[in-house]
Amino acid sequence: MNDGKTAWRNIRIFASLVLIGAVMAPIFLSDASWPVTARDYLMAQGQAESGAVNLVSAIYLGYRAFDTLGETIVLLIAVTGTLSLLARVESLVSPGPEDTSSPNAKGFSLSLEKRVSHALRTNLLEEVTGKVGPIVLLFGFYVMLYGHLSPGGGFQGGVIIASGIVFLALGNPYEDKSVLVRPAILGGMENIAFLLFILSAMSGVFLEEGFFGNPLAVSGTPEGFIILMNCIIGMKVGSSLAFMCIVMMGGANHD
Amino acid sequence: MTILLLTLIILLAVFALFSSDLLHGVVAMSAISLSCAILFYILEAPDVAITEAAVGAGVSTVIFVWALRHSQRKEDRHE
Amino acid sequence: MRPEDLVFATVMLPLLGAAFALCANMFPKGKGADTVEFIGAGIGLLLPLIVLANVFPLVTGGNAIEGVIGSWHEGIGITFSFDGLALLINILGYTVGIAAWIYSLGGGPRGPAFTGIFLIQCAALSATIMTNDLFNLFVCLEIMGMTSYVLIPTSRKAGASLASFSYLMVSASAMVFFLLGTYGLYRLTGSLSFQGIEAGLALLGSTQRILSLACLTLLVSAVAIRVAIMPLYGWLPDAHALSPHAVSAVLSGVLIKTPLFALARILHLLPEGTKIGELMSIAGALTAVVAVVIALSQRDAKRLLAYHSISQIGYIVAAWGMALRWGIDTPEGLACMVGAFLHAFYHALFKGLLFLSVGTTVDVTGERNVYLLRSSIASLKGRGERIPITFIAFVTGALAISAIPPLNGYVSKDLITYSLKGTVHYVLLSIASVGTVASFIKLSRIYWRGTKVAAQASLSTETTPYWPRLVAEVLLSLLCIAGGVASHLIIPVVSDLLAPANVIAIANANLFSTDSLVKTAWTVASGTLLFFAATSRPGSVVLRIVRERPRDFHGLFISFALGTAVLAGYLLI
Amino acid sequence: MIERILLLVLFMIGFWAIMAHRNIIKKIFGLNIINASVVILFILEGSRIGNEVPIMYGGIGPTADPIPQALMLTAIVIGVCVTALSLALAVHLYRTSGSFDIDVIKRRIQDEA
Repeated sequence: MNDGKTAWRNIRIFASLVLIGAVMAPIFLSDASWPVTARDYLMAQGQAESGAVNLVSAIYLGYRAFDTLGETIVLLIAVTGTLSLLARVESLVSPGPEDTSSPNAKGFSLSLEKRVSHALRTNLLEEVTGKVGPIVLLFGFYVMLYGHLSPGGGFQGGVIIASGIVFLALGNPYEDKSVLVRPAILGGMENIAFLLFILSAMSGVFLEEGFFGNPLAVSGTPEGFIILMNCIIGMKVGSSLAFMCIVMMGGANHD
Repeated sequence: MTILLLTLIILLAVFALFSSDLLHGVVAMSAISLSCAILFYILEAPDVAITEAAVGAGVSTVIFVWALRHSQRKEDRHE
Repeated sequence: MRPEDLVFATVMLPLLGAAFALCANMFPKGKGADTVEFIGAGIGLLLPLIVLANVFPLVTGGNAIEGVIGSWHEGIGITFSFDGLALLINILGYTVGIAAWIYSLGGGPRGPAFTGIFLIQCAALSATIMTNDLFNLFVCLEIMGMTSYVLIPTSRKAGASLASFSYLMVSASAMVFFLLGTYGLYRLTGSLSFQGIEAGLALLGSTQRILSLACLTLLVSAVAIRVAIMPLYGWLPDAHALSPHAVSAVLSGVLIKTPLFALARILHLLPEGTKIGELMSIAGALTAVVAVVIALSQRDAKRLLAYHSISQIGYIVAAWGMALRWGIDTPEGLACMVGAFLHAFYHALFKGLLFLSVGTTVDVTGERNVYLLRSSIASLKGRGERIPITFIAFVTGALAISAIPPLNGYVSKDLITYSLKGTVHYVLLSIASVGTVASFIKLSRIYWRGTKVAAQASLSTETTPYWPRLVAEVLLSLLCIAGGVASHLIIPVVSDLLAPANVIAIANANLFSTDSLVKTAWTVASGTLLFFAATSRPGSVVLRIVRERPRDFHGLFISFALGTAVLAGYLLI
Repeated sequence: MIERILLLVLFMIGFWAIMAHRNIIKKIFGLNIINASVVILFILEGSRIGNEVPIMYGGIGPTADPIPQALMLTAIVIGVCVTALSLALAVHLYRTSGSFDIDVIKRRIQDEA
C-alpha cells in the first residue's frame, strides 16, 4: 500500500543527491594549483616566531590558538552534555526491548554486580591493563611534552593519557582505586584545566602582547608558552575523556 | 597507494552502512579511521595521523560500543 | 589596555565566568557552590556590559577596531574586526542573555553546568560576530550549535531529544558543507581571512569562477540553515517549542540572528554579495508570509511562537538582503540595515518576553493547547501574582509583535516597510503583518474567561522561587516599551554605528506619521477579520490541513539540497 | 584525479546515508563519513606542494602545507564531539521509544505527547 509513497520518497532523495552532487563536483574535482604563500612564510619565519620546530604545533598553539580554545570548548560541551544525557538514560526506569540479546556488546562493564554474571572476562585483562596503564601514561606524557619538537602535542597526548587512566581503572576494579580514576577528581581536574587555559590565554594581556599573545615572546624562549599550553590541554583532554569513559563504563553511579 | 586506501575506505563505508549488525558497522568505522590514519601518515601529516588514530579509532569507537551496549545491536527490520 | 584587548574581553569574560561556574561543581551542593556559580555568572554577563560601554565611543561613525588575535602575522593568524554592528549584536545578546538567565533561576534549568554552557554560548555569539576568519567562523558556529544541542533536551520533554537530534544532524552536515566551502576558498586564494579572500577572488580568472560560486553557495546555505529561512526552517519549530522557556527565548531571540549578521560581513566584501542578498531577501519575504500562515494553524502555544520566530526572521532577512543588494554605503541600504538590526533587536526583546510569559502561563496551568486553555489569569493569581504581571507582560509582547504603536515592534516594522516601499517585499510583509495580528488574537485567548476554569497544575520545579520569572518579564517589558518610546533617540545612534561617517543618517521623523498609523489601523482590522475567518468552520479545516501536513526527517535534507541548488543556479546565471 | 573522484563518491555515500537511512546509528555513520571525506580531501590536496613532513629538522625543503593539517586537527576533534553527543541523544531516543528507526521514533513520541 505504501509502494507509491516509497517510490516518491526515493525519487526525491535521488533528485536531491544529484543536485548536491552537481554543486559539490566543482569543489571536489578542481585542480587549481595549491597556494604556497602561507607555507613559504611559515617555513621562513614560523620557527623563529613561535619557537616550535613542528610547524603544525606552531599554528595549532600559536598562530591559531583561538581555534584550539574553541575546539577544547566543544569537547567540554560534548562531555558535559553526554554525561547529563547519560544520567537520564540510566534513570529511565522502563527500558525499551531488553538488551540482553547482545552479550558480546557488553564488553566493559565495571560495576561489580554486572561483572559477576560476566563469564567472558578473566583476570588476565585486569592483570595486563593494570600493568600496562602506567607505561601508557608515561608515553602520553612524552607525546604531550614533546609536541613542539615531534608529531603529537597536548591533544594527542591527552587522549593517550586518558586511555592510560582507563587502563588503570580497568586494572584494579575492586578496591583502593588510585586517586586518578575517581570521577569526582577527574571532573574537578577538567574544570581547573579549563580555568587555567582561559587564564593563560589572558596572560598576554598583562604583558602587552594581547589575548593569546605569547607572554614569553621577548624572553628568548618562546617555546615555553607552547609547552605550557600543551600541558594544560593535555590535562584538560586527558581528564575529560577519562571522566567520560569511566562514567560510561561504570554507569551513572558517580557523585 | 593512496587510491588503494581510498578504495578500501569506500568499501568499508559501504559495508558499515549496509551490514545489519550495528557492531560490525562500528568495527568497520573504526577500520576506516585506521585507514585514514595510515593515509595521513603517507601524506606527510603525522600529527593528523596520530590524532585520527587516537580520536577516531579510539575514543569514538569506545563511545559507539557504549551506545550499542545501552541499546540494541541488531538493526530492526520492520517496514 | 589596548582597544584590541578591550573588545576581546567580550569573548574572554564569559569564558572566564563559565570556567568559574563549572568549578562550582567541585563544591558540595549548597551556599558555597551557589556563590561560586553566581560570581561566574556576574563575571560572564555583567562585566561585558561595562566593557561594551567603554568600547562604544571607539566604534561610532563606522570606525572598527581591527587586529590579529595574539598579534601574529596577518596572513596566518586569526584576524578580527569589532565594528558598530558587532557592538550592537553584543548588546542584543547580553541583554536577552541576562533576562533569560534570571528567568532560569525560577523556571529552570538550574545548576553550574547549565550556567557554564549558557555563558559559553554568550561567548560564542560574541566571537562569531567579531571574527574575520572563515575557519574561525566555522569553529564559532560549531560551539553555538553544540551549546544548543545540549540546552534543548534539558527540558526533559519527550520530543525534545528528537528535536535536538534532528537539529544536530541537519546542522552538523551543513557545517561539513561549510568546511568544504572553506577548503575551496582557501585553495583559490591561499587565505582564510575575509579581506584575503576578497583580494584573492578579485585576481581570479573566469575559469575559476564556477568553483568560487560553488564555495560561496555552500557557505551561504550552511548559514541559512542556522538562520532558518524559507526552505531550511524545518528543524526550528520543534527545537524552539520543546526546549526550556529561558533557552527558547535565547535561541529564537539571539541565536538565529547572529550567523546572519556574521555572514553579512563577508558578503558585503564580495561582488556576488548583491545577488545573494537579492535572492535571500525574496526568500525572507516569502518566509514571513508562509510561516505566519503555519503559525496561525498551530495548536501548541509555544509552537505557535516558534513559527512566529521564523516569520519575523523573514522580515529581518528581507531587509538585510535588500541592504546587501543596495549596499550598506547608500542611504537606502543603510535604512534597510538599520531596520534589519532594529527588528532583530526588538524581536529578541518581545519574542523573549512572549516565550517567558507564555512559558510561565503554561507551567502554572499545565496545559499547552491554545484551544483548551482558558482563564489563565485566575491560575496566575492563584500562584500568588496579585497583579497579573505575566498577563501584562504577554500583552506588551503581543502588542509589540503586532506592531501597535508606541511599542518597539511598531518602530522596527515600520522602518522596514518604509525602506522597502515600492518593492514586492512590501506587499508580502504587509500580508504577514495581518497574519501576525490574527494569530496573536488567537494566542491571547488563553487569557480569556472561559466556561472551563483551567486546572492549577503543580509546578514541576516547586523548589525553585517564582520571583525571578517576574523580574525577567518586567525587565523585558520595560525594554520593549522604552525601545518604542525612545525610538527617536535610538535610531540615529544605531545608524551612526552602522554607517561610515560620510553617509547621511536617515530621517525618522515620519515614523509616527498619519499614513503609518492609518496603515496600522487597517492591519489590525484585517487581522481581526482574518482571525474570525480562521475560527470559522472552513477556516479551521484549511488550518488543520496546514497543521497536519507530513513532515519527514529526510525532508529537511531534501529542502537543503533544493535550496543550495537554487542558490547555485541563481548565482551562475 | 582518481583520488578526488573517489572522495566525491565517499561523500555522496555518506550524504545518502544521512538523508535516506532510517536507522539513526547509520545516520551517524554517514555524518562521520562525510566529515572524513572532507578531512582527507584537505590533507590530500595540501600535501601536493611538498613531499616532506612540516617539521623543521634543520634544513629547509619543500614541506607539505601545515595550515590544512592544523585546521584538520580541529575539525577531526569537533567531528568526534558531535558524534559523541549525537550518540548520547540516539541512546536516549532509543530508551524513550524503543527503536532506532527514525520514523518509528517520531510516531511513538508524537503518540506519547
